[in-house]
Amino acid sequence: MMPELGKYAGAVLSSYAVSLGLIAMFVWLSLRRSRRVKRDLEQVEGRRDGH
Amino acid sequence: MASIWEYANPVKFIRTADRLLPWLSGLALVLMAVGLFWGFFLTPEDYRQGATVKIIYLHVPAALMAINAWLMMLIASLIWIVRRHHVSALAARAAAPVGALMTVIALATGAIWGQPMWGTWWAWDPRLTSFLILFLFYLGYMALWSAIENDDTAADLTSILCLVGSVFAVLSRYAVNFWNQGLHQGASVMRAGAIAGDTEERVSNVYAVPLFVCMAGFAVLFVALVFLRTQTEIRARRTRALLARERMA
Amino acid sequence: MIALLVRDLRLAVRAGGGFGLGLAFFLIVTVLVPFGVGPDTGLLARIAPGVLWIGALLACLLSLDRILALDWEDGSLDLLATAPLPMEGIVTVKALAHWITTGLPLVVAAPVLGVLLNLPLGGYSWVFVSLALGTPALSVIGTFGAALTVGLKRGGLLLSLLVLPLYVPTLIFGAEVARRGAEGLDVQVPLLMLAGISFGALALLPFASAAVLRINLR
Amino acid sequence: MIALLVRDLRLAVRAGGGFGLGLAFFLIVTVLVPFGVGPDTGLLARIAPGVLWIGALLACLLSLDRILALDWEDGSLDLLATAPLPMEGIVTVKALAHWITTGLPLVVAAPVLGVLLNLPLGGYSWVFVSLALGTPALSVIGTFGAALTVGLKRGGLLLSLLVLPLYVPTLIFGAEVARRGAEGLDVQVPLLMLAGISFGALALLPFASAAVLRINLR
Amino acid sequence: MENSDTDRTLRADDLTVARGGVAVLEGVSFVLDPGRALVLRGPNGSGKTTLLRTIAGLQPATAGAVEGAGERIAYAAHADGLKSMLTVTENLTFWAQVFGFADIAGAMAAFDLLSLQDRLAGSLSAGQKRRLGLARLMVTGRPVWVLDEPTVSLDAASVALFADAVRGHLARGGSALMATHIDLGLEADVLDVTPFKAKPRAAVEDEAFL
Amino acid sequence: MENSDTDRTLRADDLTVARGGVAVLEGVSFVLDPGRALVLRGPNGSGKTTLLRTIAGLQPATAGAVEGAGERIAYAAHADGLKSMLTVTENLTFWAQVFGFADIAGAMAAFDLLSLQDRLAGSLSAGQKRRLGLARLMVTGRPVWVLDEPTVSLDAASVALFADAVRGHLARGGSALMATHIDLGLEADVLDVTPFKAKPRAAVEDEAFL
Ligand code: HEM
Ligand SMILES: Nc1ncnc2c1ncn2[C@@H]1O[C@H](COP(=O)(O)OP(=O)(O)OP(=O)(O)O)[C@@H](O)[C@H]1O
Ligand SMILES: Nc1ncnc2c1ncn2[C@@H]1O[C@H](COP(=O)(O)OP(=O)(O)OP(=O)(O)O)[C@@H](O)[C@H]1O
Ligand SMILES: [Mg+2]
Ligand SMILES: [Mg+2]
Repeated sequence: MMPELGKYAGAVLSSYAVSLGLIAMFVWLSLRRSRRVKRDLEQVEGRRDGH
Repeated sequence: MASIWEYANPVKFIRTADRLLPWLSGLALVLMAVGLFWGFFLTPEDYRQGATVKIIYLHVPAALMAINAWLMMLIASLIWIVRRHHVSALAARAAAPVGALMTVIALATGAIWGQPMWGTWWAWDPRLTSFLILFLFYLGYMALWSAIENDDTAADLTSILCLVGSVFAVLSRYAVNFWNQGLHQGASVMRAGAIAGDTEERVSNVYAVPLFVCMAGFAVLFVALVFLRTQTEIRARRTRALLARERMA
Repeated sequence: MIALLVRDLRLAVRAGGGFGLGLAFFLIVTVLVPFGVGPDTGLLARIAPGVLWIGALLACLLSLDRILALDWEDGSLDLLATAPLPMEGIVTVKALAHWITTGLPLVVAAPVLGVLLNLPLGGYSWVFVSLALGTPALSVIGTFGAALTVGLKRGGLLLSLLVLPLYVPTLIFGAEVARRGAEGLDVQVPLLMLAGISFGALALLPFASAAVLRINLR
Repeated sequence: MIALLVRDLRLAVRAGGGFGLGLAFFLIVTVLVPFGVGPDTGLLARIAPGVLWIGALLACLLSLDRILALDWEDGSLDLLATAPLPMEGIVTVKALAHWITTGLPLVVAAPVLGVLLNLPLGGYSWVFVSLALGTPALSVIGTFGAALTVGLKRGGLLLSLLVLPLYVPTLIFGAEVARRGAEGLDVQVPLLMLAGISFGALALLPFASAAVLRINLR
Repeated sequence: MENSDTDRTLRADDLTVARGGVAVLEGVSFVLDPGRALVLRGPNGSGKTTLLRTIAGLQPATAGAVEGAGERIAYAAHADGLKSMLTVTENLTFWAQVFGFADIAGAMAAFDLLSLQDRLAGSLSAGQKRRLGLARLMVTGRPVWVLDEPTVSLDAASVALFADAVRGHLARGGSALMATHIDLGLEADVLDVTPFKAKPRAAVEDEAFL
Repeated sequence: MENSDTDRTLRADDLTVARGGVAVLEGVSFVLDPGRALVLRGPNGSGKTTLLRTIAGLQPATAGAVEGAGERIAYAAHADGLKSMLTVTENLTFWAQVFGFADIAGAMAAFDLLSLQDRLAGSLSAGQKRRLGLARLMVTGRPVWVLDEPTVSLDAASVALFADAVRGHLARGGSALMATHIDLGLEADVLDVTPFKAKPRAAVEDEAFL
């Protein structure tokens, strides 16, 4: 299945690893921040509706 | 047909984004998976560049989106300055980190590619150099956003910085070009779309189709991320406003 | 307007932050370079025009935060904003004062410091010309950066981060003029570009700076 | 004491003047050098260790005025002086905070930036080691300079002027270690000298800084 | 043009002022005729400074309008805008030139600065600095003085000098709007800002988010 | 050690204080016993700030001696020493830690800061900042408060809070030395510094040149 990358295996694999890793991390960070902010907002809104 | 400015209403925007986000992220995932899989497993090696040609599926889409992200910020900034729609200012803010990410990916994959091709990680080629400068612009823009407390002041200032910065970015591009003629490929992807890849300078068709799929994938990913982050910024802003109101009570 | 210029110049001289210091910084950078890169004169001669330009640019950069921040801190800027002066005029005068106290001395001193770096003979006049044309742009662009960061306490480093990318075209063309001049090549194209950037910046940026300053004051 | 360190670090992070900016400045200087001296990679490789050292030094220099001046302006320094902390402790903690926020990130980033300047392969580890050894000295010496100029409004440039000569030995030996390392030569002698300077400065300068600060406060 | 002779009155109409994105005062209206002084009162943090800055044109009002302000206003804030490396005379002369005034002798005399005239402003005591800051008002030639706690750090004699200066200004047809916590020894109308405290809600610019 | 229990009195003996190389006050003597407050009075520029700085140990006296000062003094100047990027709680906690005190709740309550506790100090109004600056005194645990115009910018209610805080401090055996131009509503001894005005002559350090 794995294509033959020859002497360039390192370069190709590392660039895929770096790029996809960066994207994954960024997506994760964005999602985490999104969830946090959403939760904070709900908290504040809940407090407001509470009384 | 409702006016597009309706979406400048934060609540409306959040609702729309909520509805669109699953589709957008799904589409991005599919496009990227297909494009990258196709490119990585199903395309032959280039006779000159060997297997390294597979890096193109990450490098070129990222490079394109890095520039497009700045363009989008420029347009959003203009909209903020002219029509003062908060969503547009916040969208510009949300896009900056995504653009910076794309720039980093383009730089990193380029550097990794350069090692086998040019025998060096880095050369002061105009294309590479102007990307580095673009990265600096992103850094400054984000730093300014986070340094200013008042949201509207920050939006105003960063918009003007974005305008002035765009002018200087274009100037730098020419300056850098003049300064050093360089090793990097010319832009041939677009021509490759029109003509089948017969000359060696052009990206041949075998590579072009998966490349276009990847480009579409990156573009949709960008849009999805911007939607998500804009939503976050809107919610954060709303939280701040509510907290301020609470404090007053 | 003239009163403002006179005051700024007088303050620059009095406060010990004037003519002398930018120059001294420039001198020191020039002196440090051989310590950093080693004393090989051939190498130094090759990098001399570039080092002079970078030194001048950094000396400008370091003094940017004086342009507006002092006036902000002691409240003068608020008072100036309510005075019968157009904001565009204020920022232009401020940039001019900065250029007179920092840029001008650098222009004059650069050829002298060239000696320390074994600048080739043909280079002197071009270093002078390129700096004379380029430093006004540095001051005007710097004033824009200073106006952007004026409300921030010690925004010094942020200021550098914002301003440096904007300095790139000026630096490239300026250093190119100096380098080509030193090597005896044709300088016309970069010289024209440099002049274009300078005049463009002078004509347009004060409006941006004034807008930004108004936003920051409110 | 620890409270002071924590406060300073927290302020550095909050005030947007923290870790990021010194680093960004360093990056920018590194990027500007090729614009000045031209894109020839062979030339760049030769001057790379020196440029990295000078860049680190300037990034340190630019952030020095944050060490004490902010506390002076808002009156905290007066209050700290009357607090039950020894003045020597205060200046040491201040220098430490400066090193953590500025020196440390530079040390980590320098090898990465080496790539931009085509630093020869052997150079990376020695650039890292020399900066790790040298930047603490830069922070301590800089704190001394900051203490000397603390009363002066925006003494920024004067500060640079006073501190730069004091930085020269550190720079010479540090850059020498990096350069010899990059060229594969023996680094022992400059390395020992660099270590000596660092430890000497760490051991003695806090007393000088404290004395100077006491004089400046009265 | 607000500067016309027919309307030399400063008017605030249903003004809402905000700071840090939060409305602080709302529905503030007042009229200040030539020859009159108006003193703003209110506890700490009630929004006097914010109101004065808005009227001086340094920040926009979130609602309502100010008439007769703009170029007619001379503003003096908590900070004096003095250059510590210029002498007293130089500081004052500078502002006189900026406002197109030639004569600083009157201002110097009114605030008893003649004996200090060659001293650097940085070496003055707190009260002396304040006197210099107030003397600046007299060289602006502006009819409406907007003053934020003008008598901070002043001793009784200096407060009297200040009161005299204000009286002279009013007699010449000027007007004055001041925020203060202490008595100035002036006959003036008083406006307590406490009743105008804004209802707890975010400022207009944030309303889109609520 | 001045900190001993037998001598908890602050004593100034024939003090001469100078500023900018010029003697400002000379022959100042006073005694401040525990539980007492002493208010310095004098017109602007008479040298109160200079005297207080000398007693706080920030500058040396040109002649005479201060006893019972040093580590026993908590000083509050015109500038508050607040970090605008730290919150109210963080500012106060920092000073509490520096002085080895754990509890800031009392100080927060005494100066009515609880409702502001999470605000950045930079976004407070002038009077609110001042209250925070004064609250710092209560977390120093020092017996002698040396205060330079403490009530500047404070409204009547805050002045009362301050007076209460001082009274409490005196009741706990502390003492306070203050310079002020306005009435604090405190029962305190008054020392007018005007009679101690230095004869016009250069400071001691310059005498070699005369
Ligand atoms: C850090 C280094 C690099 C950066 C920042 C960079 C940047 C870019 C950019 C901005 C594009 C956009 C192309 C377009 O206009 O469509 C691009 C395309 C491309 N780059 Fe790079 N590049 C780098 C290194 C490299 C290296 C080392 C190689 C390989 C030898 C390479 C090969 C390509 C190719 C083949 C294209 C597609 C060109 C086309 O047909 O449009 N790049 N790069
Ligand atoms: N560098 C200097 N050279 C000469 N005189 C100076 C210098 N610095 C201060 N002075 C003078 O010393 C005197 C004492 O000032 P100080 O600040 O102690 O007065 P103060 O009593 O606190 O006044 P205020 O009530 O206005 O605060 C003032 O007359 C001041 O002008
Ligand atoms: N960034 C901010 N965020 C939230 N509230 C703020 C901000 N800046 C100021 N405020 C609040 O706005 C209110 C108005 O402040 P202002 O300075 O106008 O009061 P003031 O009446 O002048 O008080 P003082 O008498 O103490 O000078 C204060 O309660 C202050 O805490
Ligand atoms: Mg106020
Ligand atoms: Mg005083």
